[in-house]
Amino acid sequence: MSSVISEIRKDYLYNLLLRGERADGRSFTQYRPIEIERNIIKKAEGSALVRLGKTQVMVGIKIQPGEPFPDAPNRGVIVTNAELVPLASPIFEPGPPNEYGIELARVVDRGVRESGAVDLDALCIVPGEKVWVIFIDIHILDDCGNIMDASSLGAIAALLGSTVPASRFGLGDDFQLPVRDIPIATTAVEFGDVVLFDPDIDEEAIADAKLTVITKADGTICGMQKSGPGMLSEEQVYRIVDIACENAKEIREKFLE
Amino acid sequence: MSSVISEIRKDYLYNLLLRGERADGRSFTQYRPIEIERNIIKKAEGSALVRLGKTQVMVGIKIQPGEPFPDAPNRGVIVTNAELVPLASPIFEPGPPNEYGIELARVVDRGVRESGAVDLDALCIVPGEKVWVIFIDIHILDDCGNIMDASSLGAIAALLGSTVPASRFGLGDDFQLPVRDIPIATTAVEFGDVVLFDPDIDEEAIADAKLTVITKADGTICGMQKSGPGMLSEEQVYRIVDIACENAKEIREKFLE
Amino acid sequence: MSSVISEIRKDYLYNLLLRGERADGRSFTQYRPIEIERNIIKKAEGSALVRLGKTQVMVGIKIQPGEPFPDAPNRGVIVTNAELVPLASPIFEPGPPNEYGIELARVVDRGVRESGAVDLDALCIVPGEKVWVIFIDIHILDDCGNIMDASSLGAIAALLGSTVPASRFGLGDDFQLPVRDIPIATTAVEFGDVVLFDPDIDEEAIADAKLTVITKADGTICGMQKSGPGMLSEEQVYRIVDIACENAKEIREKFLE
Amino acid sequence: MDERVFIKDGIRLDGRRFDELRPIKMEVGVLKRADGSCYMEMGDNKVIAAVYGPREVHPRHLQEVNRAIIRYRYNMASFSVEERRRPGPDRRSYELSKVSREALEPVILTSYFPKSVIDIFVEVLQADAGTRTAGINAASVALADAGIPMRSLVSSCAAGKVDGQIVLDPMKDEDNFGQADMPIAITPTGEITLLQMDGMMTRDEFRQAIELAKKGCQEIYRIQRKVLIDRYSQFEDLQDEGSRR
Amino acid sequence: MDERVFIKDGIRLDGRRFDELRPIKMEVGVLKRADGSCYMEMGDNKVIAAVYGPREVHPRHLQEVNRAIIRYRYNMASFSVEERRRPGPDRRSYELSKVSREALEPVILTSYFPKSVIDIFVEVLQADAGTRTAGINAASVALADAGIPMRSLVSSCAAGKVDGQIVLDPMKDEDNFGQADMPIAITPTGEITLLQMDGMMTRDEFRQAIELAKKGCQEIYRIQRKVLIDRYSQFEDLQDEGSRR
Amino acid sequence: MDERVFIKDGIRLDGRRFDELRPIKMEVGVLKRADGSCYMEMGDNKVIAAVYGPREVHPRHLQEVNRAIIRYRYNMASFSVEERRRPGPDRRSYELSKVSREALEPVILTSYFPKSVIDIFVEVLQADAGTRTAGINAASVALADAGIPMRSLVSSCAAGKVDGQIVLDPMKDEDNFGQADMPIAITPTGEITLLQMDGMMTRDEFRQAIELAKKGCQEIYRIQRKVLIDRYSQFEDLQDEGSRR
Repeated sequence: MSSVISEIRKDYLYNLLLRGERADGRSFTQYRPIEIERNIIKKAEGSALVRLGKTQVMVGIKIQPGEPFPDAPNRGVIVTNAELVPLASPIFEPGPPNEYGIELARVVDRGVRESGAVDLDALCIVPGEKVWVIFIDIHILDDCGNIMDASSLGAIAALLGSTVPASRFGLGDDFQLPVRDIPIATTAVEFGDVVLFDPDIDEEAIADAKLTVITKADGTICGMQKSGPGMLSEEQVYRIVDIACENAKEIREKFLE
Repeated sequence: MSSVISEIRKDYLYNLLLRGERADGRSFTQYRPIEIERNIIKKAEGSALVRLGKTQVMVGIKIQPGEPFPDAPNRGVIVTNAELVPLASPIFEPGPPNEYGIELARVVDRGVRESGAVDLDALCIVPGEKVWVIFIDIHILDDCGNIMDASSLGAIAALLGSTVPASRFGLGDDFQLPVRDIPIATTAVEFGDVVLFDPDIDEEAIADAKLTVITKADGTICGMQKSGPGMLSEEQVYRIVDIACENAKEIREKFLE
Repeated sequence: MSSVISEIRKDYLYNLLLRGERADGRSFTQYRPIEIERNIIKKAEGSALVRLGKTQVMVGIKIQPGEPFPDAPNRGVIVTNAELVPLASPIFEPGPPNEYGIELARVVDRGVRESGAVDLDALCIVPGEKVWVIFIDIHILDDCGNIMDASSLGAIAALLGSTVPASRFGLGDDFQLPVRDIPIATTAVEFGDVVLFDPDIDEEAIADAKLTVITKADGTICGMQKSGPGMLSEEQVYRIVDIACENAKEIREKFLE
Repeated sequence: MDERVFIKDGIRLDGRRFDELRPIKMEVGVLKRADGSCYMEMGDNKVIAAVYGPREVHPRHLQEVNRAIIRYRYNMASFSVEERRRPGPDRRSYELSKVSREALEPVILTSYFPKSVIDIFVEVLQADAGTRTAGINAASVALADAGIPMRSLVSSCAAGKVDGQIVLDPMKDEDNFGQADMPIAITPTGEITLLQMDGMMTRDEFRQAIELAKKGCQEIYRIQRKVLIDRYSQFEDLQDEGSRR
Repeated sequence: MDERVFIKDGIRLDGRRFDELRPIKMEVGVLKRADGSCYMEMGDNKVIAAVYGPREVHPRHLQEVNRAIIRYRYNMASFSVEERRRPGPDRRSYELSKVSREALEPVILTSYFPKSVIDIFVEVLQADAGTRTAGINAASVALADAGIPMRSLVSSCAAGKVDGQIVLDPMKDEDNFGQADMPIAITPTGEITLLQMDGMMTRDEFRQAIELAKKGCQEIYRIQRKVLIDRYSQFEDLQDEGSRR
Repeated sequence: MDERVFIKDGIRLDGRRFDELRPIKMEVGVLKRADGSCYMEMGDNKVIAAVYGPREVHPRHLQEVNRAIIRYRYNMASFSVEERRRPGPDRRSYELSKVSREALEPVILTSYFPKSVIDIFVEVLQADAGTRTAGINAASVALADAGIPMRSLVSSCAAGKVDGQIVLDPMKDEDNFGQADMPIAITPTGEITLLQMDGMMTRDEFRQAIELAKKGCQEIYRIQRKVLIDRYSQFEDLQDEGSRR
């Protein structure tokens, strides 16, 4: 988008917001339509294609035996990686993950990890030596805004349908990956006094600060991340957290239970 | 070469070709003079310096114990690498191999591998654990055209003279590397209706499409690679393949048997 | 520093030198004030902050079990690394060590290694399998000239106060790292007929050739490195070596014994 | 090396005859951000291609004064294969990117866009032998979808040799345990823009393989054409609708 | 998971109450080459921050026409932690560099310096939970020391949850074995520029944590202000001395 | 550490006396693409040097307005040593590239070619102690072959200490098991442009080593000169022939 168009677009969006409207007619707290297709990648132990409006994210889960961390010798390991492949956006570049991809992967990872979503204690093969390693690979396909929530949703959706391929490694029967909680990330951006949930790509472009809140099924907060070169007032933060919990509950019930 | 000179040179070569001639007087299917010096690097288990006209390529073979691939636990391993070192051409740059170096190494590797040139079954030390690993390292010294054929020739010439250094690793007596076939790569470029074998650097510069054909001693084709941003007609491909087999036979008999 | 200022500064320094003076009033062989603070990093097995005039270098020592080199199966291992972090100078850039950082680390390393300063024979845990690995990490904090001598001094000062953390790894009682010699590096630059010791950043900028001489406690030379795009006469070299031995003796006695 | 039988009574493991392609599914315009895009399934291969450009080249010294440069990035998702692969390009993907680019470059009218770049990105979401050819097919359609002027489409598939027989479009097991694999790409007029072979073939077998692969490419070409026409006419319809308002 | 008790009779392992910061030491202008610098100790954390700029941007295409770009590099020395870490950035330090930059960017008047860059480098010499917040505090002062025009300082510290209680400024053991960690950064007027959380907190606990962390930040702000005033008046004195001559 | 005897009755393992160089072979102009080139054998060392330039600098910001920059890349082939080395530069080759460049830079008239670069590439095909000195010798001749204006040639060799004795041009075993190694490079007028030492030497031994290495360099200088004169006169002859036609 040239900068002239982008300035005009920005003014237009701002004016809409002043009138309490969003370009696509959503309310300020409303999400775009969500679609989740699960287990479409046969080669993966689990997978989910998430469509959040026009945004598309594919998450694949691979599960393989590996070494535990020294400080948790009897627990499975989670490794989360995000590829902002250049197919997904004119501004993504080939090469190893940059700070945006790294932040995305780490926030998704924290949501899964801190919520205790995966029962890692059930993933020990030989104590201190061999455990199941779960690779969560996030592949952004089309970045039309809010890839954070789409990725996070894809990760838990893919985990929920994952099978531990024990028989392939001669380690007994395959079994379903034990998932105990469903963390949901919800993200909002601020404009002056307004906070908008599930920003699309244009809304992201004009916002300065973003806040992602991850909540567990019981409403507990298990992760937060402010990003972007702006600031948030305490009130904005509290408001976002409150609505985030509601949104998360709705998404969880509608799509994952 | 400045682009002006290069345009003039290009026109000159084209006009020659229209008259059925090449700048150095060769026939269209004829190779430049070939010289092979073998085992000149004492530190290597095998080596060959190939001169193809002014093109110079050094290939060194190192053989060391290492791990087999999981899907071939009782077979030796071949690792092929090509260094287009900046010494060899004004357009080669320092750094890890780029796509040209990688393609070169992989095509040479396929020729050796698919022809079954090396008896990998004879290179097992401890089944599933330790096998002989053969490193084929291609070092381009002077790129005056057709480094593909020169490299391929250097690889098999070096392998033919290689010794497995078993005694150095306390693994019995040294023995000659068992080589069972002699794959030969021959490369042609196209100009309109004409195909030219063993292109020199100027001919390469003006050609759009190149085809490398690798043949075994019995005339079977064991590898092919079209490269360059051009196209070839089916007839051109068949013609190149037919002549390639002849050329390969001649080179094999003259230099390697 | 803009190049105009730098030219003026250069002329000024030259004129001073012609009159036998240095900008800060030192004699040609004199060092800037030296301060050494030891063991200020509790997380490290040894550490030293060296101030050489305004130059500041932190050296940290970490000691961990690891594998010996195959050709010295019963000896400890030294690994030296230098980070020219961009905090320390406007011309240092983020990224892996460049040739300046590598040279610095390797010269410091050679001084420690060739002088036999650390009794590596006393650092074997399981012969051929496990030995103590000593990491000497040099962190340049403020480059106001002659980081070579400051780093070398920091390395030996930190080693002298290091403890081998055997108990942390269940390998018996902690013990002091056995240090048997105190190598000292002294560096001079040349200007025409003059040689200046311990050059500050401005003097370094105008000098073409630099010579670092490392001497042991008994006056033996255990390392030398000429650097910079200039040359030295035989006489200059001999003069530098002679004074270097004196300077090293003085520094050793004053700060490390 | 392997005792398995891959063709029995003229029928292959997955029920195909020697000259049959695996089922194909193509969808064009599947991505919003990209200038052109195409999703393709060839048997169990799932690939997606996006085209961006013509656009400015960075860094500048890569610019060509009289034409657009083409970049092609073939990339496999970590989860696309049985054993998870490390993200990022390996030597194989560098080679495939190069030959795939060279398979499409001859049909792109690069001289229309001096100093610019046309970027082609292919992501392999699931792999089962034939990803490079699927990628080229999808990329060719994505280029058309992006409105890049081309002499023609390019269609691509492989022929292989299994149990001593030349077969069309080998799947994973046939590729792993077969005697040869030969991917090609051709234009509708039969010009060859990709040709690779590894394994062992006599000259006669090679000619058979070329003929068979050509046949496969022609079939793919019909599908590529159809999805583009369908999409194009859909726009036509929309336009008609628009004009009716 | 852990049987250890971290708070006994309202007193934490290191003798602090729940709302106490660890001892703080700050020194400004500690480096000669940098345009601004600050050394900070927060408990056992030892960090040093340097600021260079505004200066020219290389490579050029990173330039912004109407403002300075900010770069922030958080880096841990190899010897700063119990187990030696490999030199160079890891994924954690990339993330911390990003959020730290975004914690300071809102207060820097970047529009004063179009096409230039302001570089902030933070070196962690010793780490004991809280290095990112210490780094932001030191960087904020180093920016002021470098004369970079700012709306205000930024002050940063964490609140955590240990033994079910919200505590200020957790040290290493509390962070490792606690139930949550929440670093924030705020301006003197209470605008939040950094906010991260991992672990588990109810909404009420979260509000408590914010309040507690704000209190900590205010205390740190007083210290930041003091060291800058001390340094400033020192210059004033020098200037007075100078003018007396 | 080692019981082996390296010098017996004044004769070294390979039959040399303490002040003898290993056999030397030099050939100039061995590469067609390079602007200048030289192949050199010093005992079992086999190196080849190429010079390209003066030519344009990429990227531009490396340009110097008033002189050519010099780049020097010392590289060992994977097969040049007993145990295969991984391709690409390691820390040792970065250091050797730097000191080798600095050994040649003082004699090159860089001010003749502002904004340009002179590239020197040295490939070690076989290594046996002394590759850096062989590389400098070959590079010096390759620079002359490329017509780069120089104040003089540079000649390089090492002295070492073996069995307590200072010897010229140590070979691999003497280097591995000896007590010191000291490579130098000098101009014909005796200016030292490279000087490194590791091991242990008294000040007296150091002076002996310098004297011995200088003698070696002078011998090498005569050979360098001879191969250049031979090549030059060969061109003269060709020119004569040409003019006779």
